[in-house]
Amino acid sequence: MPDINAGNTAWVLVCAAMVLLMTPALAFFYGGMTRSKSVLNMMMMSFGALGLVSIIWVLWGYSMAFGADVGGGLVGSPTEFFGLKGLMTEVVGAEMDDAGNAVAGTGIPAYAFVAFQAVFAIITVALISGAIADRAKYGAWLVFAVVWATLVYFPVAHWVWGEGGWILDKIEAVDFAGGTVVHINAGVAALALALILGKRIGFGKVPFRPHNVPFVMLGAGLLWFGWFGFNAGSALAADGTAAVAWVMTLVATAAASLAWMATEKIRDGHATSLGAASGVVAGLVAITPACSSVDALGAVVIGIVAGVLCALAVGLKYRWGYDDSLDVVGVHLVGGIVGTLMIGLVAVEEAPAGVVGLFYGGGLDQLGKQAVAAGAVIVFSFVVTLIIGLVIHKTIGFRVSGDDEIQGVDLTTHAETAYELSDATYGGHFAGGGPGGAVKAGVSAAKEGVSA
Amino acid sequence: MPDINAGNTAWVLVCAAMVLLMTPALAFFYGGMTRSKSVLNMMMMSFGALGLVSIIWVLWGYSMAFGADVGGGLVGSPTEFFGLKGLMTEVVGAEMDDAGNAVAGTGIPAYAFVAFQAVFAIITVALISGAIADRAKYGAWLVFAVVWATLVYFPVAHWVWGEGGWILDKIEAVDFAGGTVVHINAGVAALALALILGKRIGFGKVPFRPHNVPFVMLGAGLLWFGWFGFNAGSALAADGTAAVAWVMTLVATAAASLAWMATEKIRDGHATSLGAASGVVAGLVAITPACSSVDALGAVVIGIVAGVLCALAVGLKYRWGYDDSLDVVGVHLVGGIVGTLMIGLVAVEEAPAGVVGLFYGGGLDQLGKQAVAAGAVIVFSFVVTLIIGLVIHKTIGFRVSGDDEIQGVDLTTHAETAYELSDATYGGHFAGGGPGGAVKAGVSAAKEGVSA
Amino acid sequence: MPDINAGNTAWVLVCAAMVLLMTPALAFFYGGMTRSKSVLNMMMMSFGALGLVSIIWVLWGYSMAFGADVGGGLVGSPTEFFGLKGLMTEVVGAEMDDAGNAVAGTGIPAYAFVAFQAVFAIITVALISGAIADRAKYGAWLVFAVVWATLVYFPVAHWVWGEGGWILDKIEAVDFAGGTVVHINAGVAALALALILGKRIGFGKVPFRPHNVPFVMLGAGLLWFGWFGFNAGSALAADGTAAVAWVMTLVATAAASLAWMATEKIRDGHATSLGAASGVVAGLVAITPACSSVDALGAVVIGIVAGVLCALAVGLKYRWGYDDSLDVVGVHLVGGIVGTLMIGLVAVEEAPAGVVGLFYGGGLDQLGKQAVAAGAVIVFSFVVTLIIGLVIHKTIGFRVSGDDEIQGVDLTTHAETAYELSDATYGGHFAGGGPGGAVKAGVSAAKEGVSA
Amino acid sequence: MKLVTAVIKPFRLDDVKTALQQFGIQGLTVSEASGFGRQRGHTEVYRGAEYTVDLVPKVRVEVLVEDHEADPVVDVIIKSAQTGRIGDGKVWVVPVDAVARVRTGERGHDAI
Amino acid sequence: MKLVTAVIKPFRLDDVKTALQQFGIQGLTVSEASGFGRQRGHTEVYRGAEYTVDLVPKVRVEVLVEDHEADPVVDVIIKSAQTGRIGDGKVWVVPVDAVARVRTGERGHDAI
Amino acid sequence: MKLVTAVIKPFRLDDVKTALQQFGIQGLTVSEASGFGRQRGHTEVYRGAEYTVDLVPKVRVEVLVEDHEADPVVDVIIKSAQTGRIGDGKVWVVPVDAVARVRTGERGHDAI
Ligand SMILES: Nc1ncnc2c1ncn2[C@@H]1O[C@H](COP(=O)(O)OP(=O)(O)O)[C@@H](O)[C@H]1O
Ligand SMILES: Nc1ncnc2c1ncn2[C@@H]1O[C@H](COP(=O)(O)OP(=O)(O)O)[C@@H](O)[C@H]1O
Ligand SMILES: Nc1ncnc2c1ncn2[C@@H]1O[C@H](COP(=O)(O)OP(=O)(O)O)[C@@H](O)[C@H]1O
Repeated sequence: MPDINAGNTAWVLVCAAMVLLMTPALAFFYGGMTRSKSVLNMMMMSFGALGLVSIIWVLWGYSMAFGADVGGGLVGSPTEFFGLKGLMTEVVGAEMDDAGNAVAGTGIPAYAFVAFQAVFAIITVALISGAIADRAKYGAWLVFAVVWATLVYFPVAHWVWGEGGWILDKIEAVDFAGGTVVHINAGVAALALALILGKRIGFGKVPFRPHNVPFVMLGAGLLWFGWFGFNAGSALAADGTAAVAWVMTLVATAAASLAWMATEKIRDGHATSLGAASGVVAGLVAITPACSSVDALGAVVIGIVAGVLCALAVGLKYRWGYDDSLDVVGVHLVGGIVGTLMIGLVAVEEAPAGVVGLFYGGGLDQLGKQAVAAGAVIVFSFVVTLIIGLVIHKTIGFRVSGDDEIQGVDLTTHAETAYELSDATYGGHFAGGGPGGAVKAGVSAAKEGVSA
Repeated sequence: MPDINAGNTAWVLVCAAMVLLMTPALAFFYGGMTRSKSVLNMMMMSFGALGLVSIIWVLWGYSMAFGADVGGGLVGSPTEFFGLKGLMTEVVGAEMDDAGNAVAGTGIPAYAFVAFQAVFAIITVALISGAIADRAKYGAWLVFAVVWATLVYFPVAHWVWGEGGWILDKIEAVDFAGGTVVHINAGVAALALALILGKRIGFGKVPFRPHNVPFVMLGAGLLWFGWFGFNAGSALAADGTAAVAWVMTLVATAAASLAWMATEKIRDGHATSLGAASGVVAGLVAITPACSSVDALGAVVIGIVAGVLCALAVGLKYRWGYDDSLDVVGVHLVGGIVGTLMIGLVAVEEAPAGVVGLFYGGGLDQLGKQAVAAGAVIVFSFVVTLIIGLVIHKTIGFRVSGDDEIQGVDLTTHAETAYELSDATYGGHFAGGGPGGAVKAGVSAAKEGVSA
Repeated sequence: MPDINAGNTAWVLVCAAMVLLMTPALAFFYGGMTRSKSVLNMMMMSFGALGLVSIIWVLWGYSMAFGADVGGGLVGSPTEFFGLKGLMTEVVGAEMDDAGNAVAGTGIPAYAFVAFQAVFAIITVALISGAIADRAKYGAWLVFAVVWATLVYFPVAHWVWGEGGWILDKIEAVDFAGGTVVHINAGVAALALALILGKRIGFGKVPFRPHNVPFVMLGAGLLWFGWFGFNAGSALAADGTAAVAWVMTLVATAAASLAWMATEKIRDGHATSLGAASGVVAGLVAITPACSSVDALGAVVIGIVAGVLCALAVGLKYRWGYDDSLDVVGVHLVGGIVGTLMIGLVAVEEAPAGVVGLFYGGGLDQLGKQAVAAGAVIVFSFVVTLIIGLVIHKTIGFRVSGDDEIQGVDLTTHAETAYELSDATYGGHFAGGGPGGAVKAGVSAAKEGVSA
Repeated sequence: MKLVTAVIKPFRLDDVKTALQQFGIQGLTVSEASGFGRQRGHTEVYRGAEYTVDLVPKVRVEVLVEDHEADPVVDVIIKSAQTGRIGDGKVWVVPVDAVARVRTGERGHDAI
Repeated sequence: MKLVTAVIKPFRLDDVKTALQQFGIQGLTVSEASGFGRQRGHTEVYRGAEYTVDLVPKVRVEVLVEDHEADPVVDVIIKSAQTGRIGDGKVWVVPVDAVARVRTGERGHDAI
Repeated sequence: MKLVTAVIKPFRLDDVKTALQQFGIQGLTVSEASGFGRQRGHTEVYRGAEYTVDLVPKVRVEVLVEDHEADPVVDVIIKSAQTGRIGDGKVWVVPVDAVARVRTGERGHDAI
């Protein structure tokens, strides 16, 4: 493959690994926020998404997102690259000379692009799980992950990033790294699932305080690290655009974290570390679509707006009564909308994307395009997710029993507890002779062990 | 050094850092599985390996692995590059033109290769420690690490990756990133040590349940991240081979994690998060040798087989009565064999390695080569490890006293406890005036403090 | 930007992300060492530095450090690049041909350099916070972070790395990656703050043992990973210098960790994991200035000296009575001095920096230059930090009340507790209807809730 | 003076606390405990090895009361802690010779 | 009715539990404790500063029994918890006025 | 024999322990507890939702003493645990029928 540029390939492959790390990072960001009796289940939702979406991505996902359009810019052909067929020695993204031949040393291997896009699909699915902490059937979640990725994520990825996809190519909205595809999409789906599953026992009365705030900080730190891969890697080359995206990803995030803290300090009297971590994520979400179209000042403004609005938005669930457990709606939907729309306000021409926002004399044109893109994803994702969720809920059921919820899904679903930090009061004994003897005892215990 | 390719160099150096991170990651993967009274000791075995193997690598290790063959393809000269002498301005891996001169811009600095290979040696040694959790003398472990690396790892690395090494160059087995050198090798050594040290007090009766399952998940997540450096970095260039290795490292791992969960669900009635994390590692192990020789389908198959077989294999220790505490044998030996052998079954010609497996019409040829490579490492590593281990056990002793084991090696070996999460019942006071006064009191306390 | 080298750009951007991760890593390294009642506050000091320094870096910091000298090599113009103006399409570091034109494909985007330097400024500020654990007013810390970065860090960065900065360009001292700018600088500032804030209640009597040693190990592991970006990335190119820096960063760190353990084993009778982790950081600190000027042997020697001296130095606070809570002075100041001075002893000519130390026949010349550089930073940083700290202390106050300190700054400052691992004795209820109702209750509770 | 001790299911604690407050109790002390009894423990599975954990998480509540309050307090606890399912717990009453309030040194009746 | 309380070494808990079950005890309550006594604590070293930790981890076991069972139960506990090494712990017996089972409201003998 | 139980503020534990030692007490048992009483709990804020945590961390200290030591021990505890601020805690004394040392099986006076 003489056409490959090693620098760009190194960049994209490293960024892909960084984005892969974001899903375990999310498991900690979310897991730290649950109660100690459901942290493992929370992490398992991320790990399950990692497993399943990886597989279906190489089977039909990549093809649906990046295969040739099967009509109207809505979805790619699921069979064209089924099982990644024919891609092993392909090169993508090469520059063309006047004669239409690839210029040597300018492309990256098609598999590098497959890799980079795979981890986007994975994390988008995993993001949704925060809305249904503590009470979802694990099997139902796994089914949902596969169906949702197929019916919602792959098509929307095609709209935005696929060749001939209608959002970027046709209406020319800007979504550099996935504000619509990833964050608005996951945020809306989270809302739909929260409505379907209903409130946790004790919601609004008993405090569900985070059982391990340092884990939340760890998750936020690792997410930030990985997000440089997510945003700057979306340039698909180690170039000036990537560098601009990198710096904006730093600045907007910093601003959002400070803004969230400031909002809390003013409103509640205390700036919390959960708030700082949440602000980090809100800023990262908001700058995702915008990191190629603003300057440092614009990034600061987007960060501040996202930090303040998301800090306010996470309270809505108490007012409106939907139990979006870990605030996927307040952070990802709201943050995603902020970032997507504000491109229409603060984009500057000299930035790589080359569009001009309202505040810089660009008129309402770009803002309108952005609103259409955001709105389309909101409507499509909400409706389809609602249907998928309801079908699952009415058939296999999406929610565990009340008893299991009270005792904790870690124990009742996974037969595990997260921590055994004290050696002292542990009273247990070995049941049977290891794996061999486990089957029968396991089944009977599962019946007995659950009156909390 | 005009011969250097910046893209490839960037790639190899970043991958080396990612692989370095795998050893602390392993410390968490293992540390989370021990009881809370021995987590620090478990982590210290990894950190000790990091320290010692780094030093001996630059002294004689690199030279033994990659120095000129001192005969028969068995080991390199330990003096040729002793202390890395003469390598500071060298370039390796450059393409040669017809006249035999290096083509400008195609090599990487020799030190980048030294770096990348160093972290492989480190993690291989650290892997072994999982078999002897909770009961090993720390000093004995440090001695073992140095001797084992010298007598087992460096030679085997030479066999496989050294110039003129007999496994790759002579019999033409495929081991892209270290299925034999790293995983089979460490897995077999783990078995030998588990046999020498014997069972922990209470093995098979008292449950040794993991004290911190989220740490296991953290370790698995960071290992996966680092493993992209391990596998894709083994291309030593940011090229199509690296991209293929990357994708296979994603897919096989995903499949193995799901397969382990499914095995548990069917057998025990519950899919556990410890199982998901273990499946991740099993998949990573199995795809390590094979990531350059299969396609996506092959990777899925390898992942499934590794996930199922390893999930079953971890139970053997109860049946056969060896206390491989954290299942190094079940995961690394079994996973390594699965990956090494299955190249002979599912390798496809269009993959970078260019070999053909039995299922694709390649006959039994490649399978035979793979079996020879695996078998040679198994026999050599087991015999030499057994000798090293027994000598240590009979001289300085490899196992702590029963009292120390019951009270916990953290306290008795390192004079530390891992957690003090409650402020409430801590009753202690400062003994002496800091470091100055510590010597005497320390010694007396070490004598008194240990009747559990 | 045709002048850009993708390989070098990929390298610098990835390294920048790795260095960014060092600040959350530091939050864990430090946070694990505090008592459980102040871990969140400790982490928040790092996150606050992350937020604030990012913003002021793009506003005036980059310009003060790398803008045109406003006189005498002391500081750059704060307005030249205010808000990063004019840099979006600039290229830096390109090679020049004889005619003085940039050679195509040899530069990196100016924004990549901005990014890489930003994360250095952030971590330097965050390092200081370890000295004032458990007792600092959070607001005072935030003010300090902004003022100190502006008055101390940006000027010193200009001295060393700015064009025309007097330390590197004029006196030709060697500080490859920031031994003076980052570590001596932060270490001295930490000493000044520890003196200003005074001792924690119970210092020298009650043990302040680490509440979560695994977190310390996690921090050390992630710091080591990120530090490859810090040191090897400082080559600003993926070349031989970067590879040398990488290897030295491995070897010196390994040696220091072992040396710290050995010091403890000899002195106290036990090698601790806190010691191993501390040794890792001490080694990383010491090799930072020196990683481009020594060979592997020199790196080992620097590591050993740093490990031993820092292990001894952390005890001085008890003897001299300053409460440098988490030993920023003992590790960063002492380690930084060791590394900076030892360049003058063990530098070898064939290393990239090309200077010769005393032991290799270079005479006292280089040692003298190193001492001047170190001394200048020590004096400047100590004096200015003392002034800043005292002004803050006398105006808004730098220390919380004794009650708040006893009850814990997490609860009193941030209204949070780090862990709620048991579901059992949690007795709490929801106060008010979410964010809306929080204001009033929050204020009253803040008044009532603090009699420990 | 009597000491009423109750071992109950953790998730009933809030209700018990509220009921005791409504009854007029001004203070109580809570601690974590694990119980073994007719209620079975649960099973955990780690890498295929199955463990039976006998001990079930419980909460211990202790209330110092006047002699005549002991019986009604036991009733209040039973009523508010009861789920009717096995493992609801026990309440017992122990005689107390003396009580003092640390803050003031007051004894007896005034100390509660 | 009596309440037998034992403070023992944590790693003896399993044996004590088994012995009490074999004796015929149907339930007990366990909690974590730390003890201070003739048994010395241990020393921990953090960055060269050495700390003496006085308190030793213990487990508290509480068993409600009929009056006549108190003595034999104390014997059973002593036998099963004993290692003969310092710090093995204490057992004490306290009179109980009343016992109730939360689930049913039963009192006295039937409640145990 | 008596059992003196004190519920005190955690940061007074060291002083109480020292005072009891000086008084001549040879052993005691400590455990974690949470108290509810006149002392208010605190407020925590998570994502803008404010929670009132009623329970305040406390430490429980138990000391077995001879009958005649009970009163002075209560005094020693009160003196060493007192801060004069609300929430300092309670001390109470319960009669004990029998005491045994596990290590030796000794009973009564010798067992303490
Ligand atoms: N004899 C006993 N002594 C002390 N505690 C007991 C005793 N029997 C039961 N308990 C406590 O009461 C709890 C509930 O008892 P259990 O027998 O499981 O159910 P139930 O009280 O509903 O019959 C146990 O978990 C244990 O904590
Ligand atoms: N006077 C006491 N009151 C309450 N508990 C005590 C008393 N003396 C000892 N204990 C408990 O008994 C445990 C063992 O006592 P110790 O004196 O160390 O050993 P031994 O009982 O073997 O003489 C202590 O750790 C403590 O928990
Ligand atoms: N009636 C009671 N029974 C048991 N414990 C009590 C009782 N009243 C108070 N306590 C314990 O004493 C502690 C202090 O009581 P509190 O009323 O807050 O302050 P004070 O004793 O200073 O008046 C409480 O936190 C609780 O642990």
